[in-house]
Amino acid sequence: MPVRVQTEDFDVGAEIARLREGNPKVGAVASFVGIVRDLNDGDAVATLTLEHYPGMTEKSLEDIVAQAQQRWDIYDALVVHRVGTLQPLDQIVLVVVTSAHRGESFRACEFLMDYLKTRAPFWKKEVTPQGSRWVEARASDDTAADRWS
Amino acid sequence: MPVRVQTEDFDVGAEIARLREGNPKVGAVASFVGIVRDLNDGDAVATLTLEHYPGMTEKSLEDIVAQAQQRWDIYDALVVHRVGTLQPLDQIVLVVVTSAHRGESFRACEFLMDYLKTRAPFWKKEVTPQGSRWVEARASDDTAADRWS
Amino acid sequence: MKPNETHTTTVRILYFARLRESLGKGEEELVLPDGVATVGALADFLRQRGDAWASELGAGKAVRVAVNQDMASPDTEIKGGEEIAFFPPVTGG
Amino acid sequence: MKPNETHTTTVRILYFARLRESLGKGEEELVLPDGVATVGALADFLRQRGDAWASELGAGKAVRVAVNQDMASPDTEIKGGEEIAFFPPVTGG
Repeated sequence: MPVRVQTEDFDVGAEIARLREGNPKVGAVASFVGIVRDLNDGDAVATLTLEHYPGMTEKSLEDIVAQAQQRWDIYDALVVHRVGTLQPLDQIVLVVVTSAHRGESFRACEFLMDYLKTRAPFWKKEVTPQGSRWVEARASDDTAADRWS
Repeated sequence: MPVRVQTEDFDVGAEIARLREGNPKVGAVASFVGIVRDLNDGDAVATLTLEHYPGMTEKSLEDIVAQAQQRWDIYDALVVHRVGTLQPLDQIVLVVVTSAHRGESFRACEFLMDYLKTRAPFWKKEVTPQGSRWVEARASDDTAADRWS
Repeated sequence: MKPNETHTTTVRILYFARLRESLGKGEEELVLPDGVATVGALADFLRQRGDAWASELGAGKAVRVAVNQDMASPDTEIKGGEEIAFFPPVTGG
Repeated sequence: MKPNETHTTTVRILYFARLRESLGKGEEELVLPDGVATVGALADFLRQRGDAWASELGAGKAVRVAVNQDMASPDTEIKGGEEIAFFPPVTGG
């Protein structure tokens, strides 16, 4: 399964190793890890809670992975996204892509992150000294995703 | 030290964890792993031997990292490159970049790989069923590096 | 779900994130009122409940809708039996 | 290295990869011949050794040169005391 939504943390090294295991045609692995920062929009962040839409979230991530597979000459792709309550320094999301040459895995990895950010149903709520608030969607994320269309 | 040239293998997960350790401003980690493939230019590859220019190689890698630091708003960058004799499935090179937002670490990571490929003194020799041969430089790598100038 | 659910005029409505909190519920079953045959008409109907419903689903609020877990638009038809979700723009990753 | 090395007319020449193998040596010390004051002139001098030297450093061969570990061109001046490296286009990563 190229897609997982889970509350547990993930092991980046183990996930990369598993994705390319036994495929000697893989010459390139691009990966991305998203992490909770202690500051967002100028306010200290104590915790970040991620909500998703069970069923649709997995479906939309699988669809995004399938699009990447169609657009680039890649071998495998993995998306792991955590939900629940996290703290600064915690890992949120992992995207890994394998390919023969580096250009394809870089492109596909960034595409997966851009599409995931704007299309997969996840929502973030932050707890700050000013109380808790739902994170607003960013126009810059829409711009990033629009590059691929 | 953001740059290491070594014969030993590296642990991707541990390197990523170390690079971002204790910096709660890091929201994004982009990384790339290059791996020995069992096939190159149509021929089976039994082993790949990497030679470098001790002193100049480290210096040129440090210079490339410094350029990335100047061009993008990133926190830290790491380059680990192996030398000596490797086999298919072995890891060759690791590049990791940390930043607040994902665009910067993706850009800098790809820049580091493109520049490393065309500017850092490393040379590859392959052993194939046709005997051993020095790998030829690729025009596509020059093209990739030229994007950044 | 009942096997004949697609032939009823009942829909299952889900609310996520800010909407779930403001509306005070995460899901409900609703018998489609007469004349409600699109996502847009359903939103109009829900807005008539007033208060948070009027403001959260009102003009100027960015609300996304999915029908049977596919992104939908106000024109998307609904016949009954669907799972319909209302949520704010996504902020994952 | 001797402290006064930069005042001699000796250079240390390094050869890497295919060049090291073809030329049969990885390094040598050379007293700069009269009139050899640039990288290009040094390459001309080495080519006169004939055989592999003529072909590996000859026209049509892509050879890179570094002086004191910085990339150099045929015009780069040398005075003695430098570390000069000849190597093929790089293929790392």
